[in-house]
Amino acid sequence: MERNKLLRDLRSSAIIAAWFSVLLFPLLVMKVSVTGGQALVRFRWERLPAIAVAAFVLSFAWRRALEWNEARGDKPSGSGPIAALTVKARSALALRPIRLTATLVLLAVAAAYPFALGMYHTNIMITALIYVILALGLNLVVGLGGLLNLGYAAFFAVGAYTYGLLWKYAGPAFVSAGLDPGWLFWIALPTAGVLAAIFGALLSLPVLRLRGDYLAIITLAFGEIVRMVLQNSGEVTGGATGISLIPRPWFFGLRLPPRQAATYIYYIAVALVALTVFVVRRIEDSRVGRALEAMREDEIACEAMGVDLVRNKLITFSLGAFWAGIAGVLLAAQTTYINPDSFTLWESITVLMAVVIGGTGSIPGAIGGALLLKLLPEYFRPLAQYRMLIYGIAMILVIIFKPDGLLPRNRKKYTFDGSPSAVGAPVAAGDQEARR
Amino acid sequence: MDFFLKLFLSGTAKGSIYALIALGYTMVYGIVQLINFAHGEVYMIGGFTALIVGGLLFSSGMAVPLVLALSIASAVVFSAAFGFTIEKLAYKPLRNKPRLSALISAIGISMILQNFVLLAQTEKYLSFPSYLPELEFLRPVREYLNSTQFIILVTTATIMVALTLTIKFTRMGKAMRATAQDKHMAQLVGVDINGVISLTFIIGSALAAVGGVLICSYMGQINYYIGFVAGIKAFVAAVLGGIGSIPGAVLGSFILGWTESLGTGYLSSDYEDAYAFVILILILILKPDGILGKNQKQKV
Amino acid sequence: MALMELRDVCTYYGNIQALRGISLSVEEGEIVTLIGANGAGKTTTLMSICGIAQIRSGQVLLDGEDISRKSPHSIVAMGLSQVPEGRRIFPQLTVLENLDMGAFLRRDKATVRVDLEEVFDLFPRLAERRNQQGGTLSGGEQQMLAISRALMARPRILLLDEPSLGLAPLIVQNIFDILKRINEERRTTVFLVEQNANMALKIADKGYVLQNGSIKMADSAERLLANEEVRKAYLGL
Amino acid sequence: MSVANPILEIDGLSMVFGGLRAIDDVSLHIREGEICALIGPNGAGKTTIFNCITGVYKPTEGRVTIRRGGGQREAIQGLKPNVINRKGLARTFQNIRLFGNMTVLENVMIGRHNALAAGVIRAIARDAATRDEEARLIDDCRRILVKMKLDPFINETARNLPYGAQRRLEIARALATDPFLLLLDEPVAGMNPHETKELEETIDLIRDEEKVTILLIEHDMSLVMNVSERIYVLDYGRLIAEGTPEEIKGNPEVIRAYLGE
Amino acid sequence: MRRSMVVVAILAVSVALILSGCQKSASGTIKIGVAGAHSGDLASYGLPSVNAAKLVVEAVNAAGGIDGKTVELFIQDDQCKPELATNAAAKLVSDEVVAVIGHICSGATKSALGIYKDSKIITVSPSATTPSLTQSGEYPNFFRTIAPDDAQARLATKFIKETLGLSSLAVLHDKGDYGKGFAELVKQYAESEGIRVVLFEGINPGAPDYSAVVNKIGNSGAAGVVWGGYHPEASKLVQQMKDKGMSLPFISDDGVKDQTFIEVAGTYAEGVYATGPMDTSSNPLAVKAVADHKAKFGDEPGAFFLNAYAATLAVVNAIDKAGSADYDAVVKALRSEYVETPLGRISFDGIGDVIGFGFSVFQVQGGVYVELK
Repeated sequence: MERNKLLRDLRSSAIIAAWFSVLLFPLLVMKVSVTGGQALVRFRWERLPAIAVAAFVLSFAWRRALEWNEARGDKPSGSGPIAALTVKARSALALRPIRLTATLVLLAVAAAYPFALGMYHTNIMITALIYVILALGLNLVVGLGGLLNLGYAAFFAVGAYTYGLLWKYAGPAFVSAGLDPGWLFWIALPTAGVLAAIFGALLSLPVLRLRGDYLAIITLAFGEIVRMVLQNSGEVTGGATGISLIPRPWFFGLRLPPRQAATYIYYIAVALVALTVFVVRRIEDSRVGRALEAMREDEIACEAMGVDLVRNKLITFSLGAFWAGIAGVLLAAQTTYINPDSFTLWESITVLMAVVIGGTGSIPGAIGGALLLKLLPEYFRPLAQYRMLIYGIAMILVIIFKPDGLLPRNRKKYTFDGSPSAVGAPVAAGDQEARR
Repeated sequence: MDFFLKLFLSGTAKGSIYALIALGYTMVYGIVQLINFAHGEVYMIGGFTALIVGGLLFSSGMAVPLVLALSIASAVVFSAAFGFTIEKLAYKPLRNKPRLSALISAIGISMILQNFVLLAQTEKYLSFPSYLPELEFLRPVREYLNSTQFIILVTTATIMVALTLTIKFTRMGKAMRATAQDKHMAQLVGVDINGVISLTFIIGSALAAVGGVLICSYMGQINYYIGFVAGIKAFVAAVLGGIGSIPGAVLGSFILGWTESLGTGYLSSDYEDAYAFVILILILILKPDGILGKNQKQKV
Repeated sequence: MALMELRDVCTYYGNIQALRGISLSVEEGEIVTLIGANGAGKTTTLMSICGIAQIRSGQVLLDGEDISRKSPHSIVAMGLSQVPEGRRIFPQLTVLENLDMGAFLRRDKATVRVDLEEVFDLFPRLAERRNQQGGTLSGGEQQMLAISRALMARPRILLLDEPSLGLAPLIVQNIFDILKRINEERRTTVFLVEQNANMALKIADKGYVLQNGSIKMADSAERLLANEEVRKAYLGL
Repeated sequence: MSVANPILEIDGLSMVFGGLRAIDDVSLHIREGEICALIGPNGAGKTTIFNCITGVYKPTEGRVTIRRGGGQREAIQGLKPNVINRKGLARTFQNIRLFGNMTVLENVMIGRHNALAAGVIRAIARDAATRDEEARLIDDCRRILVKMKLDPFINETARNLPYGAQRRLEIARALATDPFLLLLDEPVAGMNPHETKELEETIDLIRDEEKVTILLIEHDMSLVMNVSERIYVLDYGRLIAEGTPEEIKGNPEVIRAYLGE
Repeated sequence: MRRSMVVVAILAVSVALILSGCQKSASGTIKIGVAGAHSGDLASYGLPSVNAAKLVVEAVNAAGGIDGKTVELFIQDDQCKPELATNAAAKLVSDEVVAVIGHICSGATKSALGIYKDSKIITVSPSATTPSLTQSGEYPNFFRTIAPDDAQARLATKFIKETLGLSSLAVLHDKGDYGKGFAELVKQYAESEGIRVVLFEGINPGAPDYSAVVNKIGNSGAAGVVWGGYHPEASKLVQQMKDKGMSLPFISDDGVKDQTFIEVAGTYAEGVYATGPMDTSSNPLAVKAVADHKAKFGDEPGAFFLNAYAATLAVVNAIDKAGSADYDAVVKALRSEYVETPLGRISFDGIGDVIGFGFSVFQVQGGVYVELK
């Protein structure tokens, strides 16, 4: 039986190897160049056996992996060594001293990071942390509210441009008044959040009736329109040229060299991430958060329970946008230069991928997803031109083998002694009838 | 008036370009409710295959019409094979998983294909030789509509009619409609839904390949990145017309083409995309399921 | 030889076991009913038979041939037709097109037309609404359409999943009468999964009681109707 | 037939969908504290009436008025569902519509949405009043869950509940909104006789202890005849009969259109 | 109590910041960074410079390196995105490079310069043409082997006025930093020269069809078309203009002065004017560089190849002449020493712009760009 299966697998791998050899032949073995309007084709025969062998091996591995994935099923929590470990970790974290120690250790690691790893790593960590804030914000919209938003980069842009424009227009006044323009950062931070939230509310109004893919496309349109406006209103925003020499945040009037500036911005970013996590967690576990989630689950039932959907959607978009605005200011401060190219559809997609790959609706997921998505390509740098290819492959692997995300949400459990607790009995096996 | 006519016709031509890609998009969406982000890439691969095969044949001294036919045919075959393979590898394992997962997988495929072609071929723009015939009868009016535009327009119309008829009247079309509405039930009446879904991807990708060859001929150039922009536009067009609806995709594409063209002509091309998006937003606000989309109102 | 037989079938969802070794048999021409509470595994049993739920161990035999590894469409092609839970009409197809879909695998156009007339005879209501979209029918009409659609495949065995669910008493009565008629007139074998044990056992020859994924009782329908335990648990008496 | 001060009164209600009259000039009323049933063949328009009452549909013609706790009579037709819910009408759905990925407790918590006041700012600040509110919320939900015998399941994901428990959870969630009138759409569909019996008792309990008036749609005649005091029968969008269970059982028109035999 | 906590905190952070600034000492090789778009849609502008740097460094190392030290390349991709450019820059800083060849796009260059400037790293871009990079005086560490946009815009306008004698223009651009910058400058200079600009618009790069805007050009009555942007759109524009029977002179910038443009546009390219770096292709060094590229990479080099080649040569030469990799010495050498490059004998002026190499006007004649003297 096992032997037969092996033979069968080997045979189908051979077929697949042949299939890929043919499929990839024109693009991988032949190479075209055009001179004088004439397409010339060169053959690279040496690649053919490589394709065949690779396809054979990979298809064999792929089939085994899929089978394993299928058999693994959607295990309920509380079985398997890893799950047991996480349960243990969770129950340990429920204890106050342990939680406190863990937080302190985490803080210490975060604080030591720039010294241990130097400027480059600090810098990419800042970028990653900016995306963590973005992902946490988008997670409120997509994960909690269930509203697919492909125009999230627009709010990011609102934030960055709030700081940029403040600098451009209020900066000279600051300088002539003898004030450090770095102060503008601290003014821009709350302003950008609020402005982005207002933009979010404005966007939510026309899209109240839309859901799913239609909502996705309309938010996409909104995002692109914002970018186009930034690009075309050159007199105000600098257009495609952007705004440069944006000051780094004020630090006791010192003009920090880049290394120290990076460390400083890094600490600000860490603090903002902590703030975001704190706020998002509180929202999630509140009357507002539950209403958002109910809206995601079933709009009709939600409304029938007395929840005002209009208000709910307004809150969702504004809350999500707020964090994008904050992240935008941070971006402007880090790069000291902004132009509309940083706020393309691709940016929105990246953030969405971070949320989904991390685990839709899960705070650790959003953090993990964003870190992974932003750090991975940076560590692929040595692979130069291959990195985007590998990145794409990695993403597909994650999503196929972990479709609910790497760190799916762990729902809060309650006991009826009045106080909520983080641990509960393992979930009993539920109804087994197929419900789709 | 003459100016308007010119703009209208160039909008029509542009619309039919969008439509060629949007048709495959909407078809795949209609059956599996997946925003196939990689569709634009399949179109790009179709173009490249035609360029390579065409170059090979042409240098071997074959007659131009035959080169044209064979390179289109090979583009169709290889793109279809790509579509089929992509579905099996990246979408099928996610069929019963959250819809967002499949969307992410599609984006991943799009990245892989772009970078694959970038690495396997070239990052440069390549000239795309036009093997399309110059139609004599259009010579006097070529200020308004040239041969390639005309051929694209006719092809789009033909494909739309053929697809609509296929779906309406053939056995396979029935199987597709049933699969689109209820996969589970379609299986229970004996439809091989894996076959239907594969076929959908094959047809959609083949259409993309036809689009790839024609549009690249029209633009006169090709590059590994052309699929992304075209894919987004086609997606917008398909949604505008009501995603899942075949005439809707064509209508949506034309509306997009006209809007962009007239907007450019009478206002400014600075905001060309913005006109399209504003129209999209307006239409979706008035009609949340697109112009010809089916009303998806839930039953309570 | 039984027309359809399940031998020790086990089915899992992920790693939750839904069926724990089910064995049952249906003879040609019989009406057999499977009754049980919600969550007992009734729907899973049907899904396992027609190949939509993958069974992990055991066999499903149709005419003695093991079909447990076959794909759903080839199982349908072997003469097994199902009326699923919740009717699952194709909402945007008309009544006629829905019926046409039922005959999807049949190539004999002429006899299909004859069968269509027969079905319209059985359910005159459907004839009146032949060009109406399936989604606009009332619940009762949808159930009639679902049964007719399954019949259009000319099945040797007809599987029904809770046909009485959410229907008015008069319509339930009507539907069970017709099932009986189909069985008698066309000699179609019927395998009926029901919650409404009273109605089901009244028309059935044989019954099985399913509980927590395994068969608790198997007997002739009359005897089950008279059984104290069954009366208490499933008939509400 | 007109009664002094019904708590819900429907007057000349009609609903037209694309030329089709789904409900045709229906008038009915519910008195305080009664259990009333609405029966009729599939497609007769029962659920449409529910949808018109609860704001899912805007009726084409007619008035729906309520009167709560001896106060003023007010018209509610055409208001939004959440507004109507706030006025004290709660419902369940024919095909269960729970918040499937949320836990049982969270489902009930949503029901109490309007009993709480914390907005975004207070949720973030989590001041003493908000913490109090949350504690009270859990108490309230516990009371309801115990009553509906759902307390063993509190942390269970709603989607994974046994079928009967899902039906009960829908009722619990509706009760959590503090309604004076509860509309149940086929509460026992898909339940076995044993479960039906249990729910029958629960419905009585809700009426007696919670002082909630109940209007229900049901095909299961054992339930309808056992619990309801008055029954309305609908056929093709029109009322064809009204009366006590005894009267309805004997009504020849109802037998012809609906009951059979 | 409170206040003392704050003081302690401030002290702690300050110490931390100072600590993080401590630099490690340099090692035995000379490190040069190459940064630009190596993936994404602008890769075709970035990858040639990588090849150029590789060729130069290979030759230098084969000849024994600089003062016996070998040269090592560090290649970083920024996809032309500002935020990735800062990361790439940070990476190069931590790799302790002496100089960077790059970046490619002006936007990315600006954001990276913020880091290079403070870290005292010389930056020589082969392609960033935004005037402000040198003219603002903000970046003393910045040099480029290409002339700024205002120079070519001025040249283009002069050519339009004096040689072509056009009285009205349609000016189009791709809305990008570079293209729009050029277009705006042409508009400004043209208007001051008394040429009417009857149409000034941005078009979407990458779109399949520009027939609407071509119709609009026809309708505007312009006597010539100026395009600010790159060659893919330019070739579509000239093709669609000719298809509609329009034969207006088409004048563009060095984004179009690229053999690929002629390859792609084919016969439609005939007669197109473009300003671009002077033709140095007959320069023996250029001939050799191109031949080396063909030998090593198998095809024709792409855009800005020679500029990057020259930039690398200039850096290597300056380090050699300075006798060390010390920032001030190398900067001084760059400004004072002339070096033979494929672009000719070049040096840099006080603000970092190239001397000895400028723009000319070219026209496509018989499938090649011919310099109009």
